[in-house]
Amino acid sequence: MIRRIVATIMILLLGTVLLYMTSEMPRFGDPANPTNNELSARYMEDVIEDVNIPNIVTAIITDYRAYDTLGEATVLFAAIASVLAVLAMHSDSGRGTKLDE
Amino acid sequence: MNDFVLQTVTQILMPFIQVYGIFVVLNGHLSPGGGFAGGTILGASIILYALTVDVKAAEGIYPDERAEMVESASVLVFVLLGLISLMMGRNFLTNIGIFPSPETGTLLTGGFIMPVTLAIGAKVASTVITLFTHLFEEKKS
Amino acid sequence: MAEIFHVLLLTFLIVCAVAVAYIRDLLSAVILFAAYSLVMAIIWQQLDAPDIAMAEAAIGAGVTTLLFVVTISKTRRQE
Amino acid sequence: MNIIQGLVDNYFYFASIVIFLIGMHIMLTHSNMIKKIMGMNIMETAIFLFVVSIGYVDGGSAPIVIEGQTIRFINPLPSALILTGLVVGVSLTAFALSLVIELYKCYGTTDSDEIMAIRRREQ
Amino acid sequence: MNHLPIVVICTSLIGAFASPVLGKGRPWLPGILARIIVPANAVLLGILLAHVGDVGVFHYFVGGWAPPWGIALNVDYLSLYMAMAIHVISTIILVFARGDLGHEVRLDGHRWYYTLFLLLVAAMTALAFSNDFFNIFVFTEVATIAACALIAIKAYRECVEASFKYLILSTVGSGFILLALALLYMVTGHFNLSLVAGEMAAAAEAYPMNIMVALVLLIVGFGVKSAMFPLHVWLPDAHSSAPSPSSAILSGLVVKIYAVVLIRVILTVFGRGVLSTAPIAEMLLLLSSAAIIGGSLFALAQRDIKRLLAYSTVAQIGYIYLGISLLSESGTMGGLVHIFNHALMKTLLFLAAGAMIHQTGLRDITKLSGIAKKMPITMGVFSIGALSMVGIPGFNGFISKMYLATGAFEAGKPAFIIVILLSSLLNGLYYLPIVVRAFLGAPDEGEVFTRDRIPLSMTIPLVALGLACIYFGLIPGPLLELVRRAAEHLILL
Repeated sequence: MIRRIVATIMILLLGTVLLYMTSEMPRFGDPANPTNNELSARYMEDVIEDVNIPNIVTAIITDYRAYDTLGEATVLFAAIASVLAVLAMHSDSGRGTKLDE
Repeated sequence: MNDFVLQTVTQILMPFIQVYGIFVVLNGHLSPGGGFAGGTILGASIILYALTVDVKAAEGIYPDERAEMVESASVLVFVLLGLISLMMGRNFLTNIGIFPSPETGTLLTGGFIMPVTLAIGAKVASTVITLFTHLFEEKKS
Repeated sequence: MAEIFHVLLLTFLIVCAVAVAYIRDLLSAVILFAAYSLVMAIIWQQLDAPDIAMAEAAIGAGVTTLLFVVTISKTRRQE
Repeated sequence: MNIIQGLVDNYFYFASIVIFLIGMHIMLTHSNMIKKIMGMNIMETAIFLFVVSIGYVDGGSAPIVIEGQTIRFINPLPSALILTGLVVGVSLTAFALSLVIELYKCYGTTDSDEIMAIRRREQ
Repeated sequence: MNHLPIVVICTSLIGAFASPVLGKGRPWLPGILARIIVPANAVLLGILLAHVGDVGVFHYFVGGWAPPWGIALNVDYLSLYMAMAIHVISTIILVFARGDLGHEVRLDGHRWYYTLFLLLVAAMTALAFSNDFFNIFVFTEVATIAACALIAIKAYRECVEASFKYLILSTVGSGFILLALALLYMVTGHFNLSLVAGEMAAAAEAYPMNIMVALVLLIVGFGVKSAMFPLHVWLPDAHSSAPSPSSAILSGLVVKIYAVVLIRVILTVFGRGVLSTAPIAEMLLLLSSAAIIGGSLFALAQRDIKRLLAYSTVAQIGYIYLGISLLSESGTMGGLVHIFNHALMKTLLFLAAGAMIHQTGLRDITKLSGIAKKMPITMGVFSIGALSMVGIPGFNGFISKMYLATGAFEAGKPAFIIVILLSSLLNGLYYLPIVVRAFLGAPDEGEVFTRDRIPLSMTIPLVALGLACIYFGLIPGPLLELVRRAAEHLILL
């Protein structure tokens, strides 16, 4: 019970800070935001020249930032390997045994 | 589940869902979608079949050994495509300039994007099915 | 007009999230979570990000819900 | 008043922060493990919503180039990254759920408090 | 030559991807593959280090796209130091695993074990080299999943529970990290670490809240993953219940790679300008002192040997953060050199404990009295590790403590020297009784220890680690030179 109250208070504190911060952020949807810089401009203007495909999002995930996508395929691989390993290892013997025996 | 209507509808719908999934994968670079969305749709179609018609039959379509092969092969293809550019003396995962890229707006455009999307699609579909069958059935391996 | 629609969708999201917290029947919570994911997909369509909208509709509402349902069928339904 | 005005202007950020907090609350205070994982998913999608709304531009359109047309697009980078993030989220969920199934077989419960109680009784 | 970092990461990944298929029906093959790949990569990293010595540090552009558009790898002395540490320690652990793993994981699980191990090594190496926020996030997730699975793969229910707790807390940490990098992207418009650092001054002027909150969220997020003091609750269960090779890599390397990423982010991205506006460094100093004292006190109360070692890790992570947050050159060097030294010592101690558990099945330190008669070599190297932990001159633990103390003095905060001395005393209080009892105590009734041999594949890594502890204690020169360059790079920015 105490744990729940402490967690709730911590989350309320965090929430106050985060919401206060939200009011000071760059305005939502404003074309003059810091994120709309030369970075996104290059993706939009040169995508045909650079990658030769019209879908900019696909161009980013499979070419500009393909290394991230490789990492992400690795996450999927890690997840499936983990699930198979855990389910296979616990399938029959050893289940429910305690550690110190 | 032994509902006749459900089974029939599923069997009629299956090919359409799969064709749509393949379409989403193949057209990922021209329209919204891509390996992730399309792969999930493909995987979901098999799961739908497993749930409504027969889990055992679905496993017959996609056995464990094949799943493990596809899992490993698809990621390996990704890494090896990256290493090809390394062999050609360019940086890892360099695309244009190494891989041919025909005119804009066609299916094969964009160098290695097509094979990469296919690999991701296969990987995601396979992962979804394997996760489902293993959590559902937990066979002995 | 679009703003009102957005606010409605966002309110629905918040209500869904709170409901997931308070419903003690896990299966109902999962179904609510699927609804939450679908609304999230609509919001992403509204934010002009169709790629994520498709992925979310397939992954969030489809696969994640399915995995939850399978897990609940293997374990206990009540919290 | 400034704060209220800021929150109203940034209503997408506001909503995603609220959902983030709700998700985290579910994750940290519920003892049922499946609920915890649901909270994890809600928290993650809230962050994804936050990131994607950073990329939104008023009057922008979906980032697909149409030949011969110059129109304003939304910022494509957050969308691309969140596509990756979604898959990471589902991987974590799947692994966590497989652990829950194993724990249910070992302890016969999906409640972490009950598992703690069982372990304390055994010691 | 410039491609070597990516080659190192890719060979580990290829090994991991191929292991499940190759190992089907041939459970010995993935182990051999891993034991070829990881040492070979260590050699490649040595070549890369020599190359960097010739041409200087550089950035590697993945996909040929320069930083704002693509992902850059940061090939500097810090990343090379970490990558070398990862590969050297992993090699030793892999050799040990050959003898030990059969007792901890069923034979048909070995292919999965080595798959996950290689994934973990690849992810940690990628994290060490990464110079892009989102890339860091993605590989953090790979490392988290692989680390959790390396715990849960042991067929005991405690392991599954510890793994689940670790996974849930890690996910909270990941959420914080993702939120923090979104906040940073929002005000700087970049994901690349160097470019974010370039925009930092202007952004801190215009949006101070965003920057501060992002900094705190990053510290909490990576703090959970690297078991910073009040956030360490998952560590004792996870590290003590895992298979011994897993415990060694988790305690020796995994918690530290997150610490290194956090250090790199704090010092190179935020820099002293932001750190001076709020008492972040002071908070870190207090937390790490609390970790050093608290972790040692908790360790003092343990009877399970692996649990004791796990709590000791909490204290040692405190040393690393203490050294960094002193913000002086010797302090940073002390923190960084302690990463490698502690990896050596803790790997040694966990592997020796694993060997003892493997031979006797005993985990309770009070029952281990007289065990040196049965396992003189194991207990001998365990003593080396214990003495090194305490910080006796001549062992490598002393070097890092000396630099930490000098750093505290340089920074004008001599109070922390007392913390270091006090913790050395506490370390002595819980490590030395084990050693004394093992060599001088008589075996319990009913426990008959006859002298027997552990497999050579377990003895060799233990002896190698023991010799390394002494070697780096007596001749720390080359290691310190490498660390000095890494620290200079961090401090100058």
